[in-house]
Amino acid sequence: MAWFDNGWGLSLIVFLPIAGALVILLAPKKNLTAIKSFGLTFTALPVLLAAIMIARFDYGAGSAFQFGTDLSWIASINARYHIGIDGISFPLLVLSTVLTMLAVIYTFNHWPEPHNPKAFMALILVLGTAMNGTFVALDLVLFFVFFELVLLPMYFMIGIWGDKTMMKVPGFRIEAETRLYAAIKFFVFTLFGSAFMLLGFLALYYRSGEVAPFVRTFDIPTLIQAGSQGAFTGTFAFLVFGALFLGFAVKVPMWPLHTWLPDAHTAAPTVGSVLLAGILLKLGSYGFIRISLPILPEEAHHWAPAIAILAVIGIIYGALACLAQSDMKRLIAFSSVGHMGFVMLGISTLTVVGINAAVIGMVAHGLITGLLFFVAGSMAHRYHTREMAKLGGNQKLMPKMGAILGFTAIASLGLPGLAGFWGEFMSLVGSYNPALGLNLGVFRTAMVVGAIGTVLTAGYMLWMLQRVNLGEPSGEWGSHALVDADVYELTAWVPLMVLIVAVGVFPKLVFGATNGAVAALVAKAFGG
Amino acid sequence: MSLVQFLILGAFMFSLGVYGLLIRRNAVMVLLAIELMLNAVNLNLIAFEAALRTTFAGGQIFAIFVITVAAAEVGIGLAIVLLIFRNRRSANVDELDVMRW
Amino acid sequence: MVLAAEEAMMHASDGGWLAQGAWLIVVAPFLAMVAIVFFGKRMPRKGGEIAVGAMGFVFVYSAALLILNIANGVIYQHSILVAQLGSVSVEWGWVVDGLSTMMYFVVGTLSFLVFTYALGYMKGDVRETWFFAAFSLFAGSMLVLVSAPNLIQLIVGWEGVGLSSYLLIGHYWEEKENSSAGMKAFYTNKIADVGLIIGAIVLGTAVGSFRYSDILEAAANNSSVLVPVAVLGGVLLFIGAMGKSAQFPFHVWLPDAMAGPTPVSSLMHAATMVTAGVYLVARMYPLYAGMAADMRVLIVIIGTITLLIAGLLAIVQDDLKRVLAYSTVSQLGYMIAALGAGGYTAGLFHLWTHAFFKGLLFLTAGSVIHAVHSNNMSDMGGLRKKMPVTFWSFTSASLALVAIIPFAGFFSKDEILATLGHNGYTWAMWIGILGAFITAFYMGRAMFLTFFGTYKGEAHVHESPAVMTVPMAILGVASLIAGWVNIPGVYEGFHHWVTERAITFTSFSAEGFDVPVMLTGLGFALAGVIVAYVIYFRDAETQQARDRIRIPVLWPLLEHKYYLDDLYLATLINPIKGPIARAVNWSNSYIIDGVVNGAGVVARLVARFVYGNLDQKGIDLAVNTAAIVTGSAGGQARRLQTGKVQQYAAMTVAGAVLLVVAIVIFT
Amino acid sequence: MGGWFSEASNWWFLLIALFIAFSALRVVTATNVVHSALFLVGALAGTAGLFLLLGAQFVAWVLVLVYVGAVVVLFLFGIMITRAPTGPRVEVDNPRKGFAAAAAVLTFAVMVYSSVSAFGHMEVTKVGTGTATDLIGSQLMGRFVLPFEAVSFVLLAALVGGVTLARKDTASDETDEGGTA
Repeated sequence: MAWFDNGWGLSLIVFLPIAGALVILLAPKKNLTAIKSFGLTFTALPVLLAAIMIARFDYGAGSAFQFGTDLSWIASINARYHIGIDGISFPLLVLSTVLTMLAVIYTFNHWPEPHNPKAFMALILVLGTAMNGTFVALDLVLFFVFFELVLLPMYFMIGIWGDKTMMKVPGFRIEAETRLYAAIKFFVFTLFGSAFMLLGFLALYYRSGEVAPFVRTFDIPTLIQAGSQGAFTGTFAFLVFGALFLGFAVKVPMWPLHTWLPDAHTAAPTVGSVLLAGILLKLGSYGFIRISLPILPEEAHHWAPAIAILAVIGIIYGALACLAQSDMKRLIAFSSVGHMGFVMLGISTLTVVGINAAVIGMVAHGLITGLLFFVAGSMAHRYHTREMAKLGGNQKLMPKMGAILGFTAIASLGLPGLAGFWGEFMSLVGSYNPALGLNLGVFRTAMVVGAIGTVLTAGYMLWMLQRVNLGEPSGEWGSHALVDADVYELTAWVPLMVLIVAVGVFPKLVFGATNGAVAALVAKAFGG
Repeated sequence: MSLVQFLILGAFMFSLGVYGLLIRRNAVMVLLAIELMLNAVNLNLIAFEAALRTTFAGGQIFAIFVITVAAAEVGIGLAIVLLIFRNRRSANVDELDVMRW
Repeated sequence: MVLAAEEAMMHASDGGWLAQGAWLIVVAPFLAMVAIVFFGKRMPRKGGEIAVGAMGFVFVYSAALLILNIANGVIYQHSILVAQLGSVSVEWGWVVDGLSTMMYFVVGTLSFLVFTYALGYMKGDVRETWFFAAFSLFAGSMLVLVSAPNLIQLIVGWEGVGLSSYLLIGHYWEEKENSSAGMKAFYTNKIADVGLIIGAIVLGTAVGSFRYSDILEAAANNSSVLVPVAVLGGVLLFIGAMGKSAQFPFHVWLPDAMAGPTPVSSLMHAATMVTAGVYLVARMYPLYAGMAADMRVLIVIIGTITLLIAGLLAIVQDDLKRVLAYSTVSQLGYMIAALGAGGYTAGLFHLWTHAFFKGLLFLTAGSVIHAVHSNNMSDMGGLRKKMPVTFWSFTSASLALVAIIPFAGFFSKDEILATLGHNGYTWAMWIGILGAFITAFYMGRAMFLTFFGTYKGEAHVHESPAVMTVPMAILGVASLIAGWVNIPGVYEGFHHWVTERAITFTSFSAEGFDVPVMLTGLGFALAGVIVAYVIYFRDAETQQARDRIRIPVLWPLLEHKYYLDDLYLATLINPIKGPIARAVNWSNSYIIDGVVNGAGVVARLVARFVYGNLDQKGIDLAVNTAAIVTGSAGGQARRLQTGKVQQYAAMTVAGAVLLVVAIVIFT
Repeated sequence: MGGWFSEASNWWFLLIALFIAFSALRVVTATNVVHSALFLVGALAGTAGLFLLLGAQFVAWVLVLVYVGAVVVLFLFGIMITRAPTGPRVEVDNPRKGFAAAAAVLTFAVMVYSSVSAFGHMEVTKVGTGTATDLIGSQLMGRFVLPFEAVSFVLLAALVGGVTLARKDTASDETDEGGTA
């Protein structure tokens, strides 16, 4: 198994999906079976490899990068093919592979219009490679490439397979097709952020040549080493952190950079929403943990209160916005703003507890909101509307679907014993007692506001359930033949439900991997 | 003979070619104007050759190349015009704006 | 912790294998729930038998634990580390000590009996399977809460209880009212939970551990890390307890929670939900005992306000279950007041007796409602003969609640009054005595209106099946004898059971009857019954006469020579029943409930404003403006791109010429 | 100026030049496409004459053969197939004549100015001292063999491309009107 540990395993996880995409492009367009089986094979294999990794991962050395390799790539700028996973990226990588596979399975029976399964499946696979790649990249250039590669398939998914209705752009007398508006907004917003991010990367690259060991490098571990020794300080570091912040905060998304999210989620096809919420949002917060915090610890310290304040504004704001929604998918989308607010609050505390909370919060949000979007998508597919005012009595019309929606909504409001709780609770614990030197007043206020946010979260989630699931179904649906959750849907959903309960009851599934890595990170960057 | 007189004649032909290129609506006539411009170039080449008398007859050889390429261009050009005409029942260039933004 | 444990070892056992296996009683309901979800539909009783079986197991096991504790005393605690985040440990575990065995037994007994009862009550319900699954979850969550050795597990169970109550209250969710009631319960609790969660974080962070044993150890030692935050943490935890235990001003959810099926109400009021807050305060008692006296007064004040206003409210209700619901709130007020006043034993003792008789009251109410098909006492009357088992059970439970000697409630209420008096809260004691009067009055009223007089309903009335009456009869006996476990001066067993804790602390327990207080309390209670009897029994034979009472046109009574009655009515009962009760009711629904509803409305308005104006018109506007400026600039530039070849050519030529001109000029 | 007219070849030049100028003018002003093409023949023939005058006999005849013999015939076919305007009624020019004329005049002026200022003093060798055709042949096969091969490839490609483009869709092969010259 030496080959497996020396980078091949990880590389296969990353590149198998895109290889699958190429194979699918060669498959005949009409042969749906071939497309499906290729899609499943090339997403199931990474899951299998990830499972092997779960068995082989050295949890005692969670802070070390494992299964990695470091090869020369673009020698002229010293960009390297440096990959590896530690306890922080490992759970996210597993989540990414699993969710991609489940998305493929779900798609088997839910090809969005306009049909074209070949292209759609290929896009899912490309997305898979990009997401997996971002989590394993240990070189800024490699990271950036994967980070941006994510945009492309998602843009097409939204733009081509998205919501075809017309919409008015609020505040302007403009009508646009929802999918186009959303796709462009998503693309431009993210690109805006990543332009700054790239700037930050380049700045780090050039500055790294002026500090020990005086070699310009994009290598993340090397930069972390330099950063922990105080190599990057002053105005330079402030600006770099700001640039990286813009790049990552758009992706998270943090208030007030979140407005692309509801539109994109609402317009995207079901699988698109699931992967967008499940994985893509995590790329931002992961970037904070992997790059911003350890490389620029001093600036992280300066920026932390601001991040915390924005995070809690996001929590409250997202919840309030949810209360005003009439569109189910849009409500779930806004709920992401709140949930990612908790993740960012955890990160901003710069403590072991807080960052651990952020990672488990990311995993939980991926599982829960992914599932919510699955269910919401399936319901919209059957009812042909997402307006909650028109729905009602879903529990009666489709008992299984209703029960799953109920379960997921309750998981989403952070019920203890389910996955969502740990992220929220532990980030509150973290913000009660933030890293040394941070303003206690700000963080403790943030904790209280965040705790109030959980009440509001419960408010809109239960209200949604009441409007959608409960009550007598309106007469409109009597004549419809509504099919309850089918076998493909259940195959895609049950694993997520099991994981939600498992992580909730036994959080060590995530914390076991993350704690060592986070502790080492914090000790290195912030001196324990 | 002065070299300039040939150059002026070439310039005159070339300018007429430009004029034709810009005003003609029919694609065939546009091609005719282009031929005129190419011809003006040929005249210049030969005139310069006569003035400079290179040891390798460069001007004349270049003129031959130009003639050859022009022939090829006319062949392809007319084929395209033909195709456009078939598709649109017209060979007027100012009606062809499918390529814009 | 080690120190305290060693100290405890001197007089208590570690419980052996019985305590080590106590996790089974926590897990059993959850296993039952899973089994019901998957196989329930195919079972003959739709999964109910699984639930009853599981609760039977819990009952037997908890009884064994209780006996073990009575015999030897047991202090056992086990924690399994499930996650470590830096210095914070997340642990699952279970505690077996005096307090938890008592709670296990209460939960186990009540759950077993109520589940059995529900087999009959819920037969043929639209969602029988679902009901038993959620009901198992309800009991299971409460056991998680009770068994918790640390605050995190407590929160897990706590919110689990909240969730299952939401599911069960909204059981008939086809009607919006019911699901709204479920949501109201969840929200009210959730708001209070903010206090609990923050309190837990404050205490846990200060001590460095979320374990009770560590926190209470620190409290007992006046540890320097805990002292600065002890009061804050205690108050915050108490806010959480106020939500769960329906204390003023969080009590508003409980009466609405009657929307659920009656077995739910029964369990919720007796064992699995509202007792959680009392349990929390009792569990953290050493922390509160160490707090400043004026802080503890706050707890007493909350308790007394609750017991008073809820009791008054109970008087004006027509819905039988609502009478009982307000009564529960009132009794919880007693418990909280007692705990605040230093009566650890008294509060828990009342919890213990209350569980039996209040559980029974709801079961009998359910039996009546099942027969009459109405919740309203104006549709009942004269059921005494038609439903004898129900009647006698109700009577037993009512006497216990009214605190008539020798029924259970008498001893516990007397213990509370004695504690309040002994510890210097004389004013609270008098409110308690007044409360006893009110309690007696409304229970008498409920009793007479329901079981005496003539039947006024439509449905054909019959006694409930044995599966319902047997649990009622058992609890009827329990309502009589449950109080005998702690008779001051005779046998003070209960006091010793519940003080079997790892941390030693002082708790007042009366060593003999405080005869004047006892007689006063008893007297007030009897007076209440008599007043109710006078008003509701004598003229209850006819609907007309009762209507005269219910609508405050009371003068016909004056003509009937009951001058004493007239005096009571004019000076006491009418004001209480009329303006005062109405005022309380009004403030309840307009001020307190209004704040809850108003908060919701304001939140929605703010949400709409934030969404509509700030989000859509503010932030999004900037984004869209940037896009549109870029777009229109492109639109202008686009005009150059006509697609006309000749225009391109013209520009090329013009450009080339100008370039050449420029070159000519500048060279 | 007087000296200029004393040379006989200049008279020949003048004659041919006027002819070319007239023909070229008509190429771009004739309303009938066929006329336009025929005037192009005239202009080309005149140019061939000038080539002879300049001693480039080989190129002159290449011009005549290739252009007059092949290209113009191709044009005539194209005109017929595409039903290009052959009568005077059709508006053959677009309305931007003024701009085009200005551009043409400006082009002419710039070219004349730069030619005169740069090459005003140069003379061309007299008639009769033409280049030997063998020189052209040996140069084509020697120094310029690579461009020569490239051009032949271009021609081949143009041949194939022209056929492919002008060919009708395979589906409508049966109704071929014989227009694919």
